[in-house]
Amino acid sequence: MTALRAERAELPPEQVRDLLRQMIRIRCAEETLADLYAEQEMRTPTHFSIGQEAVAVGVCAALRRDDVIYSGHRCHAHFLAKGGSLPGLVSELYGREGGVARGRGGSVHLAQPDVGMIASSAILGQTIAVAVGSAWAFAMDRVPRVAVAFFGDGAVEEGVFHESLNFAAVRKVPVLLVCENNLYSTHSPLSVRQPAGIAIHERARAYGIPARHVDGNDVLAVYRAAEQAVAYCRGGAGPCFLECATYRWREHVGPLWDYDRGYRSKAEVDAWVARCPIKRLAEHCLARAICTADELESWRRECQQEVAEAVAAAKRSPFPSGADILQGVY
Amino acid sequence: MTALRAERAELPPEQVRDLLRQMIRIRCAEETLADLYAEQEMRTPTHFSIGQEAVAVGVCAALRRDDVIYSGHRCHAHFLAKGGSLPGLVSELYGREGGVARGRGGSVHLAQPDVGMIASSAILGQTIAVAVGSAWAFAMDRVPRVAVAFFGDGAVEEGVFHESLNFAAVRKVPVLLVCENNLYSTHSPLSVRQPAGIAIHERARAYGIPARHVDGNDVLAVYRAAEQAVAYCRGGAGPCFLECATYRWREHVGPLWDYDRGYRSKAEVDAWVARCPIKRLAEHCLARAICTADELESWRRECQQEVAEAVAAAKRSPFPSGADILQGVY
Amino acid sequence: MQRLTYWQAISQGLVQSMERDPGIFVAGIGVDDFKGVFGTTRAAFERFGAARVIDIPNCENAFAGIAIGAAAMGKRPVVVHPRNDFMFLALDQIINLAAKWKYMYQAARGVPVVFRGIVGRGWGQGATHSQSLHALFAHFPGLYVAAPACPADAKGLLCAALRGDVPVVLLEHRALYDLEGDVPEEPTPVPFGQARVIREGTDVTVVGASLMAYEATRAADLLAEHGVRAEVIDPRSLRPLDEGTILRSLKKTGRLVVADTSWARYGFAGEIAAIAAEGGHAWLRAPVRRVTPPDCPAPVSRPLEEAFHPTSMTIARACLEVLGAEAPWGDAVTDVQARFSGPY
Amino acid sequence: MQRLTYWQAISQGLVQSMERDPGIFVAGIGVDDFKGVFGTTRAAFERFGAARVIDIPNCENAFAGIAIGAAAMGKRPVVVHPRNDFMFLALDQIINLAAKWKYMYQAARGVPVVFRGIVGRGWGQGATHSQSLHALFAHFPGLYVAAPACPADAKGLLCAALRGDVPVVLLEHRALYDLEGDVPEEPTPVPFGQARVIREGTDVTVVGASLMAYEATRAADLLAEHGVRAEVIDPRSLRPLDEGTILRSLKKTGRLVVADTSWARYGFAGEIAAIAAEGGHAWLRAPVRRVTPPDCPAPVSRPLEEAFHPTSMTIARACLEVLGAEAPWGDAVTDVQARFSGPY
Ligand SMILES: Cc1ncc(C[n+]2csc(CCOP(=O)(O)OP(=O)(O)O)c2C)c(N)n1
Ligand SMILES: Cc1ncc(C[n+]2csc(CCOP(=O)(O)OP(=O)(O)O)c2C)c(N)n1
Ligand SMILES: [Mg+2]
Ligand SMILES: [Mg+2]
Repeated sequence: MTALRAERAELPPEQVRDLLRQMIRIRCAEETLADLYAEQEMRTPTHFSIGQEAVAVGVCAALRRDDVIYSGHRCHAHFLAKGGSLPGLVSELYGREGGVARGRGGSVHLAQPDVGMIASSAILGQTIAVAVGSAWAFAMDRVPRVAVAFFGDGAVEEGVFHESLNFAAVRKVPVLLVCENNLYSTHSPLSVRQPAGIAIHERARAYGIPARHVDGNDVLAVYRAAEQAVAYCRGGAGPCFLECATYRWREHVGPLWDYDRGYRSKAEVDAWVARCPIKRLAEHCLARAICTADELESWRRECQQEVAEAVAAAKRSPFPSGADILQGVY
Repeated sequence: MTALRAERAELPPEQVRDLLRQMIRIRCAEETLADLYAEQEMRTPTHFSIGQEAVAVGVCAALRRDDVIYSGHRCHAHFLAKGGSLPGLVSELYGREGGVARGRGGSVHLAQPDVGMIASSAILGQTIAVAVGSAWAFAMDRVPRVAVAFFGDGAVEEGVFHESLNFAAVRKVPVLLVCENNLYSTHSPLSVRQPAGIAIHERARAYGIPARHVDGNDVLAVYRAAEQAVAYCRGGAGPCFLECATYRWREHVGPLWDYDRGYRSKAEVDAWVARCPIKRLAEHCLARAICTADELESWRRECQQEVAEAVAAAKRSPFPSGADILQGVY
Repeated sequence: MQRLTYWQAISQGLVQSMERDPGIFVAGIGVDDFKGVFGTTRAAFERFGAARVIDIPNCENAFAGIAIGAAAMGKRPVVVHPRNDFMFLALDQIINLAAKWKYMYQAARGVPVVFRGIVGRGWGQGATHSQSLHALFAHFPGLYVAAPACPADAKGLLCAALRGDVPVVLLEHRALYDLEGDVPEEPTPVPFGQARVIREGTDVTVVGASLMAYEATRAADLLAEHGVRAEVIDPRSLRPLDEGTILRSLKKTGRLVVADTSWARYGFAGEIAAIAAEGGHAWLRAPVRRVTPPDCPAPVSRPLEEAFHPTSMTIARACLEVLGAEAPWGDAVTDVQARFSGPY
Repeated sequence: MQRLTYWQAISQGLVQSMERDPGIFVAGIGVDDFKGVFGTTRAAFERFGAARVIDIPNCENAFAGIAIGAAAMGKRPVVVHPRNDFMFLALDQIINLAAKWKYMYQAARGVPVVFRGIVGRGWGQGATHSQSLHALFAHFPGLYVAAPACPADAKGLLCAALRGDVPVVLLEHRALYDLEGDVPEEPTPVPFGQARVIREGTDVTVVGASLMAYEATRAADLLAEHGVRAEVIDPRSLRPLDEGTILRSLKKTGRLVVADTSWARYGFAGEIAAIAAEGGHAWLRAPVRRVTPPDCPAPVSRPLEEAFHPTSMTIARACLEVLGAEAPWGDAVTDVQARFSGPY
């Protein structure tokens, strides 16, 4: 599909540095939160994106501020990559008034409309349709905006995925469908869930939707593919589909490592950790002098600082009062 | 796909005669019912299969008695082709105790388990999943039985279609999926419902399911395709898919012609009437002396007689009593 | 005031609302066809064309989500289901997302999708085309749910739904489509959460939603001939629900009959009875009576359908029962469906 | 009798039933993984392997239909939903087909699928993972619906479900999973439609299903310390519903409090109140009280969760209210969830 030809043009160094910095920031935030999780102060089921940052960062870098994104249960990275407030996220996990949903939504219901993060949801596949609807609204109004749906390899099994793709294809709506194929849905491997020998993006092609496979741990590849796809959508040609191969490092829900629980091996996890998207881009940058080791280190420190402040702010932020429980229903 | 190679071997004349006779019988039954419909004694929304008989007859001829079928709202032809009782059908439409569902189900809820007609349903796409489940039960028990789902081109837009195909493909269940593509879903043409340029059966291929297109008004072609597909399923290789091109002559629901209502043209209807599956096979048979014109005429008369008797029996059959309304809930 | 049928009132309310607000569009299976959802979308299609009256594929679940996504970008989608029974397929999006959106995200604005679902009855439509899902929807906070019983309310509630920021489920009743009534010319909203007292009376309160408000009114007429003055209340909106009007009536009459198109258990009739048991206990002089379909799926055959659907007669009988009187008449009142000549 | 937790009782009932009947299989997302649906399917998987304990793709709607199709061929599928909130996606198949199958086709036999759905509560699970759908399911004729509140019933109702020919929805409560109780060794069915009187009492009747039966019992203990004798009734099965036991109790106590894990409007609590208003009017000496979550989606933050979920304290207070007394204690009783350390 011409819409999704792989191109090899180099990105400007500033942009590459920015991609790297963003991934570091998201990783740093999530690792800190994972560590703090054991304190039992964040009481909300949390699905960490650790290991999958390149997809969120690569795709969102190809978007404008007024483009919109939707996510599912594993939504921290998307939220942050689109410009969502870190203190707003952390306070939300701590259930405080300072949270983006004032402690009402929790980890799986992040939204910040002013930066184009419209909604995430804990019901598998649900927001795929919603993203299509937002994109359709853009098409109706003939405005050059794009909507993105992020979802996992498990969500594509839901009927809503297909109904949404069919509709998007019929109405040629400017939606970019981004599947993060991390090989598992909770603890179930793809082999018990989808037919062997046919990639997920083939399903999109069966609707005439341009679709391709991308190395989801290569942020530059993701960015390039997303840039083309977004241009295709924005141009009014219709929906596009990216299947990004990646891997979740931690347990499905919660902060722990779980390679000892039988459904995947330590060797498999290790192999993917070795393919860390951050390490990979960092090596690329160092090799090409796009950044220095010192810079890397200072970015990390800055992020740690930022996260620590967000955590402190969250802990200072008041809890909602039980008396306000009915606020915002209608 | 080797499972679905078109073959051109001739069928034994007896079998061809039987296919023709069955189509005539179904046509005759439905035309009579359509005529009687105006009497307002059949009070149940009825979707006639007139024009689409070849799919039902061709597929069911490839089945054994203990194979099972499922249908949707347009189910008369499937019911009769699988061996369902004609008086049982007619009495059901008349709302009598003699109906297959004792007047409780109506036209869209035909079932006769002893001949393998398990269920039809008025909810679009619903029984596709159910057929997959029955086929899965056969696979679990390692019995060489096959389940068939009949459904329209509109039903494939429903999410349940995809979830069902995915499951059938993963578990390699012996289900034959038969899509009767009659170009419309109520009054909506395919063009506003599905992306252009990609046939419905391509969607099945995206799950690795062998799939092909058949002329659904050529009962011999349908039979041959079904025979191969059923053998493939029965052999344990997994699901198969047939897209049968055909056409509904009458209005979506009800007994009338409706080419004057704007959504399709008289010319289109006429062209399809000219491609009548019964006329086509009758000409084939006459040309090859597989049957004579006299035989054809006598078959028609026999069928008319049979239908008239079924109608008379229905009118004699008692109405259910209001006092029995709770019978059979649990 | 003009006289319009229920379907004409919906059609007019839709066209007028679409004139006011260019963000409104109508979508659903066959909204643009010659039938135009029993006439209700035809005028809108002729007026605004395919850009705003949009035929869609068969995808109830996704389309509910698509409408939500459009609403989140500022649109006001009206999604039409020719039978509300098909909405089971869309419940996840409606209840797990639309209803919770504003609260769960503490959003500045809800997602104002209007879901129209039509309730079927009779003519052999059977078990999957004759259900009424109002109580199901109204159980969940975050939605508004209304079931108009007359042309003016059909228009007024639609107009109200198309102005607020709350996702709304409007359940229209097919058997009321040809009912005529006075309807304001203007697109005047009928506010959610205000019941309508259709008949004033002192002997017994009858609460019925949707078609049952109509049947209850006919029951009141019948009862009046025999000296019984029934007060008939149509809640109009099930969520929010106007408890006050019901309780005030109960205080006056001391007796309550509730009629519903859906089953008794865990349904609308139960809720109204519960309100009486909670807030009206002091006034309740007789056991509450629920008039609902028997506890079975809707059958097809005519005598069974007649046994299935509550009517003015069964309501009137129940009123006499709670009054301790005997029913003095035969099957005198004809069914609103009697004229109907199918298929549906 | 053995002591088992609620989850162990389910696990045992499942294994024993599968031993008796080779047609039973268990399917659902992750039923075969190391967690085994909070332990309930683990032993079955170890015992019967992947042929009968089957991990499936994410396809709630189709899979309900697939189970129906397997049941129509003589199987007895047990379909597990780790949260009953996901079952919105499966309602079409469950309500529009399974529930109506036997009636609509006048079939010799229903489709005996057992749908297990787990109700969540607390720990920030939020709006889409904390709902209780029992009233929704129980509104529709054709299903059996039960919500076991103790280990013995969790086992017994599952065993009963796996013998009849009726499609059954079993709603288990996650907060009860670690509750211990006496459980018969044998797979003895607990019949549907028989309530359990947990505590006998004469002052007030408290009806609560699922977790609320447990909370009501703790409320009764509290009340007993203050001389109030509450009778606690667990309906166990919501459909069929044992009205008789409730009415008999009401005759004795004259007062009714109903507690539910779901909202008041059009829910379980309303139905029980309605039964009192219909059949128990003569005995009802005080207004009925419903103890339910406030009318909003489930929030996440802890103080809001605490305000959201009814507890033994709120139930006890409601009892005192209908008795016209004042609550003499503070927040003395600890939450069954207090031990729980997430994520869920
Ligand atoms: C409708 C629905 N079914 C099941 C679940 C339970 N569930 C939550 S996350 C998840 C796995 C999703 O896998 P995938 O889409 O691949 O995303 P990943 O977790 O791998 O990022 C499941 C099954 C759910 N939340 N919603
Ligand atoms: C879930 C659902 N949505 C909508 C309908 C209304 N409906 C009944 S038949 C039909 C058209 C189906 O088209 P198709 O599957 O092509 O079958 P055909 O009528 O052409 O034989 C529709 C939309 C329904 N019955 N169920
Ligand atoms: Mg995954
Ligand atoms: Mg069709």
